[in-house]
Amino acid sequence: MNRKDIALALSLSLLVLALSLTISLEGLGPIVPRELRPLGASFVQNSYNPWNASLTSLSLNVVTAIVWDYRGLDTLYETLVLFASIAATLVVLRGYSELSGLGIKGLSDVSKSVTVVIAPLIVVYGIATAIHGHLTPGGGFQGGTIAVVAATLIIAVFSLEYLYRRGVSTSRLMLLRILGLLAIILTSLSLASIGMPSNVNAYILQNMAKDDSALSMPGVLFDTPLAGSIFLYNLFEFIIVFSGLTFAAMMLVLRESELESIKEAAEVYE
Amino acid sequence: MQIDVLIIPYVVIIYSSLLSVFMTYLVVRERDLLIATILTLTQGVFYSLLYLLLMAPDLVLTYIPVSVGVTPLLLFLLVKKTERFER
Amino acid sequence: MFLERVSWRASKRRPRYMSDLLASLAFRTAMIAFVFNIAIALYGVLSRPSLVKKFLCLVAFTDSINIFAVFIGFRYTPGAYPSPPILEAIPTSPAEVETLINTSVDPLPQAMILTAIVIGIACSIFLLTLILMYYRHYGTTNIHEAEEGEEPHAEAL
Amino acid sequence: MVFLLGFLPIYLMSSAVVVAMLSFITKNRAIYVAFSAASSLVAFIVSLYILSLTIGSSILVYRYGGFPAPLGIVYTVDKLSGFLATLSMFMLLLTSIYSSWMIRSRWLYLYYLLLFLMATGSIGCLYTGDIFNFFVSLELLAISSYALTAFYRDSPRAIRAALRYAISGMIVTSLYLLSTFIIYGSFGTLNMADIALKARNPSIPVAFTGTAFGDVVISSKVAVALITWVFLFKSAIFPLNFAWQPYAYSEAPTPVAAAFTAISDTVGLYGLIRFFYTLFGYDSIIGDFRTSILQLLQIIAISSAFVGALLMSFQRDVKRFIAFSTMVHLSFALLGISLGNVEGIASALLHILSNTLGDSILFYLAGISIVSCGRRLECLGTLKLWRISIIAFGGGVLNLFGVLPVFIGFWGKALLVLSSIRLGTVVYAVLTLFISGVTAIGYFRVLHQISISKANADQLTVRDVTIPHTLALTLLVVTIVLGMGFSLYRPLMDFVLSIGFEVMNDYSIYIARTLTGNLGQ
Repeated sequence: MNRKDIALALSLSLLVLALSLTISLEGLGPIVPRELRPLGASFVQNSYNPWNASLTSLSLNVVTAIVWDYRGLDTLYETLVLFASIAATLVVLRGYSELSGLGIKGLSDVSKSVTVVIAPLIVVYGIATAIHGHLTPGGGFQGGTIAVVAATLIIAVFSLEYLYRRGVSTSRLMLLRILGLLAIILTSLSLASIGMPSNVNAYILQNMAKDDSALSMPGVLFDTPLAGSIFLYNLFEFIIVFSGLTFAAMMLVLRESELESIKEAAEVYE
Repeated sequence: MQIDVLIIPYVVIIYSSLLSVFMTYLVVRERDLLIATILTLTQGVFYSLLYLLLMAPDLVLTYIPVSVGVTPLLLFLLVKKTERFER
Repeated sequence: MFLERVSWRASKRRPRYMSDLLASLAFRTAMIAFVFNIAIALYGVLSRPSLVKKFLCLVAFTDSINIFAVFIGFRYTPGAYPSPPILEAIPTSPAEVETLINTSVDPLPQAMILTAIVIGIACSIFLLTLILMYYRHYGTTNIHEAEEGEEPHAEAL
Repeated sequence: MVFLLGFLPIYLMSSAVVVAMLSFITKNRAIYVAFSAASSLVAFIVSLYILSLTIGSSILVYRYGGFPAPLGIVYTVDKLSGFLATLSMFMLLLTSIYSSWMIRSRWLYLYYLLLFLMATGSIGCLYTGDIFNFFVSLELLAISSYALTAFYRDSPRAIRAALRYAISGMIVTSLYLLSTFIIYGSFGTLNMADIALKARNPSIPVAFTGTAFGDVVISSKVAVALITWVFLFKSAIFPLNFAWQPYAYSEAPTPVAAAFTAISDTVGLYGLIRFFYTLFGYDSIIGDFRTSILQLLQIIAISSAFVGALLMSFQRDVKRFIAFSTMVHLSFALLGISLGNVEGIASALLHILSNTLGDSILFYLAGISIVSCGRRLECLGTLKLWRISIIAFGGGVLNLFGVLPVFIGFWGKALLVLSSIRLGTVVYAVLTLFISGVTAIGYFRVLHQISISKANADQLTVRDVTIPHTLALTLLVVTIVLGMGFSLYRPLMDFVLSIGFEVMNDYSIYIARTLTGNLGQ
């Protein structure tokens, strides 16, 4: 117990005290809230509400509606944070080279054959979770992370070598990632750019028609609610998350001899 | 006898939240980083259970792949590439 | 004492269920437990010398904050367990939306936590690569050892 | 043309994506440079236009997705955020031009990509009217700053600086997230204007969010305390800046270090102003608590400025020297904010402005000596080879020192002294002048160092220095023009004071415009 530890303990107990007081004095609402907060209730009410068309997003899953419609800008930024972290990973590990023929075989044949069966199933389940995000629990990010599990499984069981031979290289994943992000940005701008030349009012990230703008994304496809742009966003987000996280996994799996190559790419410090 | 069924989730919530405090304590104390990673993974399972009981299926779907799949795997790789014991 | 007060107040208004009392207990225990969780994890980040350990504690820290927030959005519905904020029937009717408002939990904290989890994994990935690079430079992930071996005003050139 | 308001962040992020796309098509540096410079020029013009709009019609609101305020996310821009965003975009423009000269890396596209993402985060923080959106933007800003700090990853110290910055930054942003959740728990809303309204009158019903949900007083206190801590970290004030600031400033690439002040540190001060004046103002329910926190902040600011001034005097590294100089100026800005009158806020803005301009001059010229010799102070002797360098460097130092009324730096200090005298706390005025005197040791030590150290022209790696010289001279001219303008042309001073007045008094217009939308325009 040196002086630093005591100071730390004191400040942390202050934090605990403050937060506990906040909770027990009902600062975060009554301790057993029986009602929803009015804002939460507004979201639940408006999320699927064709009877009040100017505020709805035609999504049965309220969380997805909030994520991609009511608070779509947050999610756009969140996607960019993921993009920035991939770029940051590339900054730290730039200059690596993907070497094949390092002779790492992966696990036994039994686990390989099991993986061959399982991996496509996981990917399909991920895609289904993503594109049904507005109907059932799920969404682009959920689907993407589920699918990444398949990719990491393949890396673990078959080794990185297998992915390279299948043509999955980091630069291709990066390209896929950038294209997905571009598609999301274009989708968010689509209604606004359609409206602008004809001088019709439309908003960035707009999904359904509003009181002061008549443009709308397609709401229903063959009797199934499509929730307009939410479907598209989920699809693109799936691509982004899958490619981005697989990229990150591949970067961290890089073998020692591959990592050595980043030393050769050293630059002058200025 | 509706009531008896309804108390079960609350009991599990109390149990898992108290256990998660203990887990965090263990993670802080554990010197073997590999075991600490496994403890974090276990904690992730409890958290997913809590998300499920707190009626957040979207978060369960996100949290299980992230905390039980991707993060521990990357951490195992990192520990394998660096060092295993905290000194 | 708090417990008695709340359950007494609840019993005056509505028919009393056993789960009512237990829900109140669960809420208090869990929320205070997560406050402690936040503090312990923060202590771990600030005091442990190993970077991997710091990372693990950081993950525990952000996760505890997230769970804490789900509790903020949770509610107690007498006589039934709350439902997730998802409409189940297609095509749906105004009556079903009304039922959902009466039974579902708050969707907004969940949406915010979803965003926070994604941001958390993004930061984790970057932090892991940084730790890897740190190890490649210093040969250790222990910050005390790494800083001992370095002269204070070394020229970076 | 409120549309531009919502379009600017989307534009910046598409620029980042296009830079990444370009990397697959070409490896030609000139194309990246030309694209980034042109793109950031457009962003600067747009932000300037938005600033001019705010002068005309006070507060602009853009509703993303067309949802009304508490339900969806809105961007709310008043003169304060318009001004700071223009400054941020100006620095983005300068940085992307200067980087073309400074950064010789083969991975220039990664650099520009992260720079644009950082600017996107900064714009998001400054324009947004929603506290959770603020968190997301802050996180984008933060992660791209960490990455840019680690850009020279071959230097162990850069990696260490980035790790320090990243770990402490992640703790801090998580605490911000925690306080966001606390605010949502008690107020039941995330919109800044809505919170501002309910912080004054918790029982007032608002469309979609109703009245406040829990006990507002205690949770506001906890949330404000946490948030103050977060913003003090972000704006690099004394006890917290040692977590990252000197390390990040000295290890990041020089143009990025120059950009940190305007793009990243400013956000912390902006957040403080927003939370302590618009959201939880003097007439809010936690008025007493706020007053005591502001008094605490005054003491912190003075001690931080003093420590910075002392540390500045014995640095041997140019970049660290400038880092501590920034710390002194941002502490003065914090003092201005915490004094709590119109002049104080105006002086904070002028400190941010003059520090951005002066820092950039110093960093841009120090870049020449860093390239040709190194980061030691003696290396600044290289600047003696060009007369322009010496003039501009001296001008930059004098601007930061801030005693000549020719430079903008003077007016920040003058307003700060005026503000503390008007408040009746003459002791702060005296302390400000005293600390300025202490900084003189540091500044004149550097000038002295330049005059005694030798310039060896033979060591010079030949590089065309037109770009740093042009930029430094332009900045010097800007500081002088602004400084003279403040002396001679009254409306400029009135404009800055009007920002202070708006922040202090016009929160009701902010609330009304945000919650009713921008229907009048």
